[in-house]
Amino acid sequence: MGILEVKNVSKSFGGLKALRDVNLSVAEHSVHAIIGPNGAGKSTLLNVLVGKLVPDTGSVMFDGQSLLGRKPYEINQMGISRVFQTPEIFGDLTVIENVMIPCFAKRDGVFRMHAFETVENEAEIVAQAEAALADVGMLERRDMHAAALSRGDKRRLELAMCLVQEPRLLLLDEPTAGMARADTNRTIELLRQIHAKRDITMVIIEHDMHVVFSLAQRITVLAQGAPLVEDTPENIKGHPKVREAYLGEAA
Amino acid sequence: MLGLNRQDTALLIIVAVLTLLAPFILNPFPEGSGLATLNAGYPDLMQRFVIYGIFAIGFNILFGLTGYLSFGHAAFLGVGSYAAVWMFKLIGMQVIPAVLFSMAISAILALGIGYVSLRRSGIYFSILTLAFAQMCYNLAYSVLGNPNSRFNLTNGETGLQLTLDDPRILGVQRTPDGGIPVPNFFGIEMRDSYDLHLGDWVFTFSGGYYFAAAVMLIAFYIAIRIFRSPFGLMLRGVKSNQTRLYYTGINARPYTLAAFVISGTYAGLAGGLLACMDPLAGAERMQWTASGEVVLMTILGGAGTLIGPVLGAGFIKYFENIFSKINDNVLHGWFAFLPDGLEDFMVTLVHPFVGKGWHLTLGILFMLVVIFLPGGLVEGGQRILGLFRRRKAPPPGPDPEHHPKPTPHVAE
Amino acid sequence: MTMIEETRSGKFQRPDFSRHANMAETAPAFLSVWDVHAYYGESYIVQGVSFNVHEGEILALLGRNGAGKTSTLRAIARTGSPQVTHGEIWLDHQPLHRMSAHEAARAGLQLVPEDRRIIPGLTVEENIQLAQIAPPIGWSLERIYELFPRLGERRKQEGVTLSGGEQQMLAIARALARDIKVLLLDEPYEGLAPVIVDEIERTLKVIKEQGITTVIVEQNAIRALMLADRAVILDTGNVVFDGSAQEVLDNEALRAEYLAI
Amino acid sequence: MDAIILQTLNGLDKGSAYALIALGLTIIFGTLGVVNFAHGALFMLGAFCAVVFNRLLSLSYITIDPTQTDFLGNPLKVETPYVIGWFGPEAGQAIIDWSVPLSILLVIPVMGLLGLAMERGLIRYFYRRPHADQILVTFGLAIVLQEIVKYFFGANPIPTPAPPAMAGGADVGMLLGFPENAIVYPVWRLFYTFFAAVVIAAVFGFLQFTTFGMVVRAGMADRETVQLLGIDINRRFAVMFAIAAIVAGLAGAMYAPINSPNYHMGMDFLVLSFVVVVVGGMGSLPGAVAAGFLLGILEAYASLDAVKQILPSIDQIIIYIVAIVILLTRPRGLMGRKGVMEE
Amino acid sequence: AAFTNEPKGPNVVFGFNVPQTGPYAEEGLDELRAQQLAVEHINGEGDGGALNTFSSKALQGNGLLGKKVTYVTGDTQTKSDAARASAKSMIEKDGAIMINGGSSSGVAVAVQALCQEAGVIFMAGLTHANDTTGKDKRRHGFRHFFNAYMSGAALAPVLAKAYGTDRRAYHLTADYNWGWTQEASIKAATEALGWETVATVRTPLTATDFSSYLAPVLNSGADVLVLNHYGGNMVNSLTQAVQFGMRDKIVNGKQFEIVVPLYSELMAEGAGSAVQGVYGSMNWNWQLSDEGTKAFVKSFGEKYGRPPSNSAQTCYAQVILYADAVARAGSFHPCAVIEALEGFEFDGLGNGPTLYRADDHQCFKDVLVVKGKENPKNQYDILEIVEKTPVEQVWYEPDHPMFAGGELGPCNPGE
Ligand SMILES: Nc1ncnc2c1ncn2[C@@H]1O[C@H](COP(=O)(O)OP(=O)(O)OP(=O)(O)O)[C@@H](O)[C@H]1O
Ligand SMILES: Nc1ncnc2c1ncn2[C@@H]1O[C@H](COP(=O)(O)OP(=O)(O)OP(=O)(O)O)[C@@H](O)[C@H]1O
Ligand SMILES: CC(C)C[C@H](N)C(=O)O
Ligand SMILES: [Mg+2]
Ligand SMILES: [Mg+2]
Repeated sequence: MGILEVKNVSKSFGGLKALRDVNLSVAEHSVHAIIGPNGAGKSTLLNVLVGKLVPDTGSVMFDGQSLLGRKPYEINQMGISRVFQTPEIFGDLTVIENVMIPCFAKRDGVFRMHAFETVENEAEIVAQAEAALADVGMLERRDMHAAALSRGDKRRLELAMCLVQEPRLLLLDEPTAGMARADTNRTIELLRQIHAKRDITMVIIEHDMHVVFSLAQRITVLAQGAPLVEDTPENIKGHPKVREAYLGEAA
Repeated sequence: MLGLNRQDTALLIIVAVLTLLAPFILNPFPEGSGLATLNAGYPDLMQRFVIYGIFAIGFNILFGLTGYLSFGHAAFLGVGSYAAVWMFKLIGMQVIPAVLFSMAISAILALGIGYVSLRRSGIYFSILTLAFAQMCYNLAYSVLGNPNSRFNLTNGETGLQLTLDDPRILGVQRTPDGGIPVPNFFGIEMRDSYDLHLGDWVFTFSGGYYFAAAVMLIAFYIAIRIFRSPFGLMLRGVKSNQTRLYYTGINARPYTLAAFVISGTYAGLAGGLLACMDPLAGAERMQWTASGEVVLMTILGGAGTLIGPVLGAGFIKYFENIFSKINDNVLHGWFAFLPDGLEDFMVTLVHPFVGKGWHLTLGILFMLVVIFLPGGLVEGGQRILGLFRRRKAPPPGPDPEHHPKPTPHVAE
Repeated sequence: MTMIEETRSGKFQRPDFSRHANMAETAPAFLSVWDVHAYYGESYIVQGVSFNVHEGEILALLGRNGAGKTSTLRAIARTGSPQVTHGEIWLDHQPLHRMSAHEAARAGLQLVPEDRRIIPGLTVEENIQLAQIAPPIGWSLERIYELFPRLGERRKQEGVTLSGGEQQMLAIARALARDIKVLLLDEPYEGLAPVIVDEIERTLKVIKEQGITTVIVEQNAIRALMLADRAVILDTGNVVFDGSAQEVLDNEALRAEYLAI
Repeated sequence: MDAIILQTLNGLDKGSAYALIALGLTIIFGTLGVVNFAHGALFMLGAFCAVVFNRLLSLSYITIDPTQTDFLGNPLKVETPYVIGWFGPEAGQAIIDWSVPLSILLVIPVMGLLGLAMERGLIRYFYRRPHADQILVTFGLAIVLQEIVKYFFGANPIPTPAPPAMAGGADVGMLLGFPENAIVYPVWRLFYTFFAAVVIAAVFGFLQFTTFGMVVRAGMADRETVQLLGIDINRRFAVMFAIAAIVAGLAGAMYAPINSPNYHMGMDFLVLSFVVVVVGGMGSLPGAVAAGFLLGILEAYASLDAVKQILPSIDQIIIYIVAIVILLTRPRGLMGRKGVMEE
Repeated sequence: AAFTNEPKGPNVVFGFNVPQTGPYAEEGLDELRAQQLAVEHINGEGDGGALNTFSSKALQGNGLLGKKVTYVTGDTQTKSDAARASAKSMIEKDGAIMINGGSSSGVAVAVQALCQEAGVIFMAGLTHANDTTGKDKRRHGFRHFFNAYMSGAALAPVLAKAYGTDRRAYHLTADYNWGWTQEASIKAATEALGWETVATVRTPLTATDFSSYLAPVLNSGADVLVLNHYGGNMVNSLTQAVQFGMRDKIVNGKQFEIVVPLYSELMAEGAGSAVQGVYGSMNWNWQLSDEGTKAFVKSFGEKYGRPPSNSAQTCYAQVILYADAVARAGSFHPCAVIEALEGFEFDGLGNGPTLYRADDHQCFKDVLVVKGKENPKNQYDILEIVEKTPVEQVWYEPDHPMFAGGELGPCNPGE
């Protein structure tokens, strides 16, 4: 039994079957990659996991509890955080404030009426947020307006926002897209460390095979809404069907 | 101090000093001089400044922080007024229970309206609040206001008034000389005032004003705390990216609802205070125009800033009360020093903008402010401060050829 | 008279670039960027960038995150943000720096922006049709769908609901739908499956064969350099290298310093 | 039965006004994304175009008639319109009588130019500003326009009659087999409904069967990208705005005989037309028109005596109740598009 | 000071609080003109107007108790809140000792209560509801204008004579205090003469299109439509009723008729030809031939180039009456002024001998029944006076049920 169990999940948009009978089991404390051609349904699957979409059929269990019918914030409170394919951040807030919000969510739950405390006095929260920014190398941008960040920096900020929650399951939708190679490597290193240090499971979607092969312990290949194969990175690399449908000459 | 950082403490102190000294500041012109018309230091207007200030501060907690634009806040103001007048009629003329009751009733109403309206966002939310408020207005105006019905809660268009035969079970029904008693704060009547004559100047200190001002300072202080609190941060998160908030484990709805109720309570408080200063509650203070007014006040002053709404409220109330009173008589007084022909010319020139034309001036000023000061009056203030600062220490400019142009504030 | 007409009538002359240090090439430049400075509000982002692109070549514009690549492309495309305060941009004898964004587009320039900018509320097909309203018009719908069959299948779907990679295809398709002289690509491979990247790379070669000039910004620098003829490297808003792509591939020190690879 | 028919006609008539105003408003508000609080003022200006046109036609020269006296006992000044002087009493009078329908000649150019001027001179700087700023500036503009009209035309409603041929009632009942004079409905109101239908059809035709509408919608969603595709979006925005202004102006001018124009008639319609647009669904032209007619007709039915006896005062709040119900059951109004003005 | 705003300097300040914006602005402006004229006359400028014909000779045309009268103006916006704010500022800021004006009963009642509390005199302008001097009366408030009851009492007999006693009436009523009392008054008066009331329907004050209220009238079997409307409401409902062909209808074998119980020249002007032949009542009309009227119309007409409306006349009279009371009392003290006004009988300000009744501060004088003129001779010749109903016929006792409840309360000098 993995920590995340997806069983027979299907999802259609009108006539388009974006997911067909997807089964996926993610072992606890592993890094599991999902790869596949564009439009294969990878992001759709993540959307189902975080409660953005309701699947037509099937079940999704996290740590023995069903995720279906739960609101996104409840799912997050169960310990699932997500990095989006196009960065979702609080553009009007400063970088540090962006990271403090998830800290509060982690500490206080879905709602707490602390209208008479002062943000700056929450030393513990500030410290956590700064540490997370330092992790992704963004501490010097602490007080910048998040909207003014370059795209790569927005990615890193969003990663920090997820990491600071110390989730049990981290869902990463192309976390290094648009990042400079050096930063990609740094991110790989960071994810690796976090994975080693904490009891964390990661599901990662990437088109950058360098990232996938450096991190993943298992890989599921999704094509046209259904899993094609699931195997170890070594075997996937050599899999002829995958090479043809997805990897091309790159691998 | 009081859990505020230095900057906020300074702001609070400045506001406190300004409100305390308002009777002096607002009466800069000597009595009897031509410009005395421009004085605003009389109790009624000063009271209005602070009360509408409270209204706008509260509105800004919702709009400025969460971005939810309510077009129905006047409903809470009106309900607050009715609640207070009913307390005066039934219980007695002490203002404290009246104000508390106003806040309670409007909070309950805000909870109901907010709960339903917050199911939608953007313009859909605005229209829902507008629709609810208009329904409240219509209820107050006709359904619950028919003097011949048993449910005459509001007395219709005439407005809910005190009468000599109200019960006032904890107070007196009528004063010794047979009149209706006056709202008071432990004996200090809201209508009490004291005139200080200094040379040609007259300064009026009014009990009602200082009571309302004290309440406003408390309201302002609470607003600062809310702005600086984690709660405030969440609200700004709602404005910036509500979706992200949901995926971060936070349910935005209770936060927005709380903000809605708080701002509705502020409105109720303002309504209650209005009734304390002048115990009559009319339905028209619930109409959409009244809701629109607080929106304008907030934007004009600077939405999302602490002091902006108060400035906006003062600005609009000043025009409504002072400019509408400048008539040709006064104008002739102003321009009397000019030769006759020129005097008449100046009067004719200014005439369309004052008196019955005060709306015109206000409209033009709305446009000028929003065109040239996108951040509202607060931005105007900042620019003036900026000018002073810059004059002190000019920053080392870059290569003059590549001098940065400030971003145009109007987008092309 | 519009800018374009004025230029054609010979009223405007190209500046003489020879006095500029970086302009080593002798061949006439097709797209010339000369000493461009640009700001976002008070922040000085593009700090005097100059480079030339020759007709029909592919230029890789490289640099770290935040180096100012996107800002440079946006300055060339005349988007208005960042605000260009100084400098000249010439495209085939036309002064782009005096044009507005739509005039520049009509002059034959096309930017494929980094966040794709698929227009919400419009279907895939409408997104492409939109590119064919203003002259000059390029590839036909059929030809585009031939290159990207996926788009053909999805033509009635709302553009923004496409998967990330499909959106990237649509963005490129939109550029091809116009008759362009210069294509500015901002991270075209981002989010694309490796096979599709290969596909697009092939397309870019096809485009090149047709004589279209391309400027490509890409984080996958090696890939971009293998495709490109020349490379320009930016760092904190300044050009730090201008030379052949091969040179960058060969010069490890350079790559380490500015590209960290 | 005849009451229901009459109220249906009333509903259609009122609905036409709502639909026309909402149509213009939704072009500006739903398509260009500008919360235009001055739209009511455009409607009002349209009505005053009719007034001005009437006054222009009635421009008179003054002669003194010693046989009559004015209220102070002085000899009376008699005014004769120039057109009567030129075309003779009959033709001249006919021209004056038909001034309202003829005022279209004035409304279209005036309102079109006004719309262009407004967009170029003011609104275009506000496309990218927050809605709040748009509200403030357009509200300011509305006040200014209103006050200017008040300054020149006074605060009282100005009677602006329909041409005599269309001023009376038409016996609609007879057509439906009712006895004579059972259902009489003012001809001009019937004409108004017809006129509204024509204008609506014209606008729809223009926006649906040309790419113009699509381009403007796209430009609204992402103006930069549209410009990068070589389209001069500013010009199209301006044209769109001018169309909206013309529609509002026509709605106002033709409304003049129904409700004597006064300077605040725009404000009276403003809030309701916002409700109509939103109930119809942001960004949807058919939605705005449908909602306009729906609310108009429901409002008319709510004023049926039978209904009011059960629910007193329902006629005054029906629109708001319907708005609440629709917005709570259909998140984006009747036909709203996703993402428009939801942020 | 002994009382609120006791004048200390060389001037005494009057406050003119009229609607300068909003739907009644035109009415308010006419009032303002009249008020300014009155001040001129009191100060001895101009031709003295009706002071020359006024029965009391206490005013000499040399100011008031040795002081020059000045005035401040304010905008009520026809909203109680705004009106009270404006009045308060006149009292608190400008030291006004008397407030005059208002163009709606709601405003009048609200401002009257305020003046009572503040200790200044309120000389009501245009207010026609029974409540102003009925259940909402105040010691400090005085009304020269007539009221809805009087309209009913004067109008009903004329209607009965013109249209017969067997009529079925349908009322459309502006949904607020004034509308209700007028509806009740007209209903009572016409029913007493044998008419039947088919229905009374309330229309919102903000309504501009009355078509959906007019449609049911035709099927109700009514043959008379009573429009308890005023201002913009009246202009619209009347013209629309005419458009619906109501004037041409025959119902129950009788010609369908429309009645507008409270007329105003300005509104009649707005309704244009629709008023022709329509009956209504007025407090005063410039076409009256008494000396007071002639003097006032002449002085007003020469200054402003148009005849005064009846609201202008009432405001003019109220300013003169206040000043006169001060002069007779020899003091600005409100209690003295009240005493001088209570029970005061006078003539020469227009429309004959008048009594300011002490019990409720209502003026009693003749009431005019007017009719829209069929062939107007000039722009201002819109209404013709049909009858001058003698005061006896419109008289009522202070405890009349329509006016009962409420008390004047004490005199309040303030301070
Ligand atoms: N809301 C929607 N409506 C209609 N179709 C949709 C919607 N969302 C996704 N799709 C379609 O479903 C398919 C799967 O999309 P998804 O975003 O999951 O792909 P993906 O595997 O993440 O691809 P990529 O790697 O390009 O991001 C795509 O073809 C897309 O067009
Ligand atoms: N709208 C903006 N306002 C202010 N600063 C901005 C804005 N957009 C970008 N910047 C800043 O300009 C600098 C250059 O940004 P730009 O997007 O051009 O970089 P880039 O080279 O394209 O980086 P990336 O590889 O991350 O896309 C960055 O430091 C960024 O923070
Ligand atoms: C309708 C109002 C302006 C006037 C009316 N006479 C009243 O007393 O209220
Ligand atoms: Mg995806
Ligand atoms: Mg970039």
